[in-house]
Amino acid sequence: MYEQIGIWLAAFFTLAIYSFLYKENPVYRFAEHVVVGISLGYFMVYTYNNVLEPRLVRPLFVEGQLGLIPIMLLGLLYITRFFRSVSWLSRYPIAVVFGMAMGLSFPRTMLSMVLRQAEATVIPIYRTGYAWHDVLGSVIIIVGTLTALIYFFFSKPHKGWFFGTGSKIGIWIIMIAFGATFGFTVMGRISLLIGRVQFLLTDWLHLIE
Amino acid sequence: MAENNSIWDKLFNMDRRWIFLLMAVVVIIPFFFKMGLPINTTDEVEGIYNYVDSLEQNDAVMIGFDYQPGTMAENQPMSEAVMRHCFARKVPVFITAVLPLGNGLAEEAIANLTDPDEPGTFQRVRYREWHSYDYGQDSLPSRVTHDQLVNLWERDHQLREDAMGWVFEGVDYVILGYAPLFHIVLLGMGRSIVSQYPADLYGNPTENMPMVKRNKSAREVDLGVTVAGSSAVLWWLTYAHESYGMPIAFGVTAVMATDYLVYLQSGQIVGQMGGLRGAAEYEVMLKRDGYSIEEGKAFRGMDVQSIAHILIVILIVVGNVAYFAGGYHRKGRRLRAGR
Amino acid sequence: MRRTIPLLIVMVGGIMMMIQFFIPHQISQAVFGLYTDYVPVIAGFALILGVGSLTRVHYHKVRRRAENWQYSLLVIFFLYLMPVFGIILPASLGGQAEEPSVFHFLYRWVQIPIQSSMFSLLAFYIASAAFRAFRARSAMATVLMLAAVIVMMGQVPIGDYLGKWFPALGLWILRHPNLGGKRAIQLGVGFGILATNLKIIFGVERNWLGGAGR
Amino acid sequence: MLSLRATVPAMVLFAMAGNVLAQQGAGVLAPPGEVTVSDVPNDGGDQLLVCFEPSPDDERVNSYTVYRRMQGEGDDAWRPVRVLFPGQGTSFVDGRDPDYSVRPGQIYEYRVTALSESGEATGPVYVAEEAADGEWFNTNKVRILIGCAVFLGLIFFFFSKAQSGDKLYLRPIPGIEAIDEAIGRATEMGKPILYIPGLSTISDVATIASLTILGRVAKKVAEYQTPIMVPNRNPIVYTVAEESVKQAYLEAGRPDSYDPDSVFFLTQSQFAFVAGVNGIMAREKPATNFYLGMFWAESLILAETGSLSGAIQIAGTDAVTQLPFFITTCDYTLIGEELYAASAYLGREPKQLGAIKGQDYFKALVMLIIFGTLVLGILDVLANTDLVAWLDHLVTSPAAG
Repeated sequence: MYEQIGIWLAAFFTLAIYSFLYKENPVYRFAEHVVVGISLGYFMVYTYNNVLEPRLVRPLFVEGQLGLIPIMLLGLLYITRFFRSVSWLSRYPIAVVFGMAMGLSFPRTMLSMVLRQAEATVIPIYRTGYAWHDVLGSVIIIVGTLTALIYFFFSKPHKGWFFGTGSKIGIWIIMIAFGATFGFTVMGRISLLIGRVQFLLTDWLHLIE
Repeated sequence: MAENNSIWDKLFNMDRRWIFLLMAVVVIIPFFFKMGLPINTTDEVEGIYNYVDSLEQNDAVMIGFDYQPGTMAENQPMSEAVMRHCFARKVPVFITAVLPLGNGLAEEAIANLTDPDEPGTFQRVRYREWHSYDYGQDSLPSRVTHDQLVNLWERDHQLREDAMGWVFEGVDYVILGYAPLFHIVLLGMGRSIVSQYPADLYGNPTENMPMVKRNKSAREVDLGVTVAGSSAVLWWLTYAHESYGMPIAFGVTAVMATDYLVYLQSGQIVGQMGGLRGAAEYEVMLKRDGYSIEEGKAFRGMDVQSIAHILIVILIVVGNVAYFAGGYHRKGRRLRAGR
Repeated sequence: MRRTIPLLIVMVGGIMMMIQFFIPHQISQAVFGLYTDYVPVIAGFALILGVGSLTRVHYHKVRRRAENWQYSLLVIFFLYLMPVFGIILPASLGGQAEEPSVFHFLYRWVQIPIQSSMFSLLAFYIASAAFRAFRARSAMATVLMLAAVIVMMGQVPIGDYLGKWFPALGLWILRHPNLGGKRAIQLGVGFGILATNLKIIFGVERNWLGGAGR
Repeated sequence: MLSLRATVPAMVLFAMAGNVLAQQGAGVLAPPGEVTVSDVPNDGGDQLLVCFEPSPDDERVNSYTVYRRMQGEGDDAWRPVRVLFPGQGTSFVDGRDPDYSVRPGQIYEYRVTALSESGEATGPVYVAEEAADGEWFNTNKVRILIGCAVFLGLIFFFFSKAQSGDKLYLRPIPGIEAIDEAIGRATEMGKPILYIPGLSTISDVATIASLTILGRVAKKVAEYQTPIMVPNRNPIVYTVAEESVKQAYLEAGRPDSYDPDSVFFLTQSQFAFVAGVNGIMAREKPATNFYLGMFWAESLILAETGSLSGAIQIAGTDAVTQLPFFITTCDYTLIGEELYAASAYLGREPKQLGAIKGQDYFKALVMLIIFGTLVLGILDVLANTDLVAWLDHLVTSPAAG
């Protein structure tokens, strides 16, 4: 029963959103505002139930771990954000969370996003058993990365055989890469539409299995 | 020329809602004609599949539901496919989420895989049900394995006829759910899972769960699969893989797929599913090896996807032909055609 | 007090965690443990910011009877309806335990469909833009579109009917030239993150302080 | 790896029921052998590497349980620290289990029990001669430390250089010319300019970059007396944008021609914002559209509408997924880092410029490594050497454990 009501409700909202394709209208606006409220409300509930309750409220108020009081007070400082005269206090919890997160990120990002990527470009051009397109592939990975980096290098003008030619090759490589992104993005958006049509045709209208 | 231009002008200035309508028709009609076009599998997806296929009940997998409902059409089939694979191989699954919305999606995935009205699904037993059950003189081992529990449980319970097998909450899966600052949670789980998640989504204490007893920290988890519609996957890479060596696989939306192949080539991840196509490949392999009785939504969607791509390509070609034939490229542009 | 101490906290915390990474000793592990155990709890409170500012924006709209203020009322209503059904009164639809809760019902049948539909709107706009705006204006744009078409057709099963080499070519583009270009871009992103980390730790970038208490 | 071990053939061995069985009948399980314990390097002193020799009847064993007690404790102190199943090997790192943590400096004793269908067999007790010891530096992370230090050094070097007033060279970025040209065109046509500073928050790097460029554009606009429209989605970005446009009019010496309605807040919801901007484009027919900042799915809808209206469009973002759409629909696109560079170039804030320079030089190092790979790779093919493998070995950081 409830599932049936739910499906009809979902179908209504799906069509309400699609009505935007025809024209912006009150039904669309209704759906859009409903989702703004619900999604943040959902967030609120889950943060309380899954984080604050088991990790703060229960240990502090039920089990009596008083050491958590400073943590709670620090967290509550976020509220000061809404009172102009004391809003600077909200910077304290932000600073604690933010500063350490930045420090945490620095060496790890250096490793996983910079060093590992540089390492992965150090590959042999030819190994026994490589087909011609594999060799070409390795060369393109190495040259492609190098030249695309040259394109984004700002300390030298794009002139001469290294920086001039390099940046030209680089931009072509980047364009091919963007082409791949383009193709995949189109694919992704269509997949999402297919998902909705699948819902409408299967769960709502029962037109297909 | 002027006459010619007016035709193209009309074409370009026609109401775009006609094109919208065309698109709608193209994605609706093919649903009524099942083509079932074959899909070839690629190394990227086989990497994950073969990895999971090498695991068994003493290992463990962690799946991150790191997407929002918005990209559900692409991501949900991926997480369901990997989860089905794990359930069929009895590999315990830890479920986490970078966003609170992931919790609901995880619940929905479990519900789909254990739907009693569908053949080929699993029969679910909730934690409280089997944990507080009276097993007679046999006591329940605290680190009970899937097989041991099935033996005990089947004395009094019968598996549904068309089901693939049992799934016990707390032994075969646990929804740990969302926690804020998930990258720190990942790091913390490297020390202990219970410290980060004292209770699961339903408030059951995790420290009593056999699968948590057998895999106390994320170091003991053999594969992390992050299914995502955002760059949250990089958190897994940086904070789980590079910090304590958890093998990682990506399931990403098509929009992101091309960006993250670099991590496959660098050997930082074991495989990647990209978009609906990636999910469809996984479904094909599941069916091939008998883990499912038919392919899922992703595979069925790929037929429609084919037709829609053809439409887009035709539109691009016609649009450009018209653009150049109509001489628009010469008109009134003072800037040199840039990039 | 207002700026210096928060900036100092950021600097000390940042440098501490940076060094911590290289030190495996127990003391350093203990610092790290304290951080992973308690900071997520503090971060949980950040929710106040989101809920508070949304409430404020829409409350003002309603009070001023701004254009379309009725919709703002709707936002506030649903925003606070969720916690009522989720925390205070976790009631199920018909009162029985097996039935889904109102909270879950709203999520599953209202939020999921709206969000998924919103994202899928783009498929229509892509179709329209494909016809009217994606132009081979230059050699580079031409290359981009050519690669796009090959990759697009290579990804769908029907591409196989154009010849086996076709999907293979699509994959080759994906695995080699795409990889080279993307790696350079990703490296750039990496440098950007690193520089931002440092700029924030050492107080060069102070946007996070916000306008608060200026 | 240094590993000292001592064996204590304890009496316990014979007391164990499993072992008595083992000696009685054929086909009964033989106990596992020697246990070796060594300190794990680069840890906090809370881990020990424990290896044991498997039972001679390994193929029949269902699982091994490793027990541990502190030296000097009694028989009831044995705790099962780890269960290993077939395929999981016969070694593990003790101390990773949060329930059985290893104390630094403590000497432990170990014994292993094998379990099979026919019973269990326990091996002798071994005393570990090595205790867990914590280190002050993780030697596996030397390369990361070098990387971090070099990056830090470069950034600070250029910070100080920028502050001391040295002129830092940045190559000309073609996008900047295009921006000026586009403003000129709007002036000639007497039509307004539309500038969208992205849809993200102020904390986004792209938004900050965009706001800097907005200041420069607004100044030019003020000089030319061309109307400008800046719709906003984020309330905070809106206030900053308003501020910087006002400031630009002041700097251009025309504070009175500043129109307070030119910068405005549209709406926070994504698609309603798009609908609003599309409406503006249809009504006002701007000659030039700037889309600079962070964009998501809306990029395509905006750029399509703009391209149909015949406006010159200049885009710039670091959102890789949106760039292809901008490239195919706009006249000029600033790609990723070009946007940051353009902003640093136009903004002329010394430290931002310094940061760009620092990153650039680190980039040069990476380029050097890759160029080295190319050269050595060719050499490898020609001379049949193995130099790339050597370089790879040189730069690769050990994997995390």
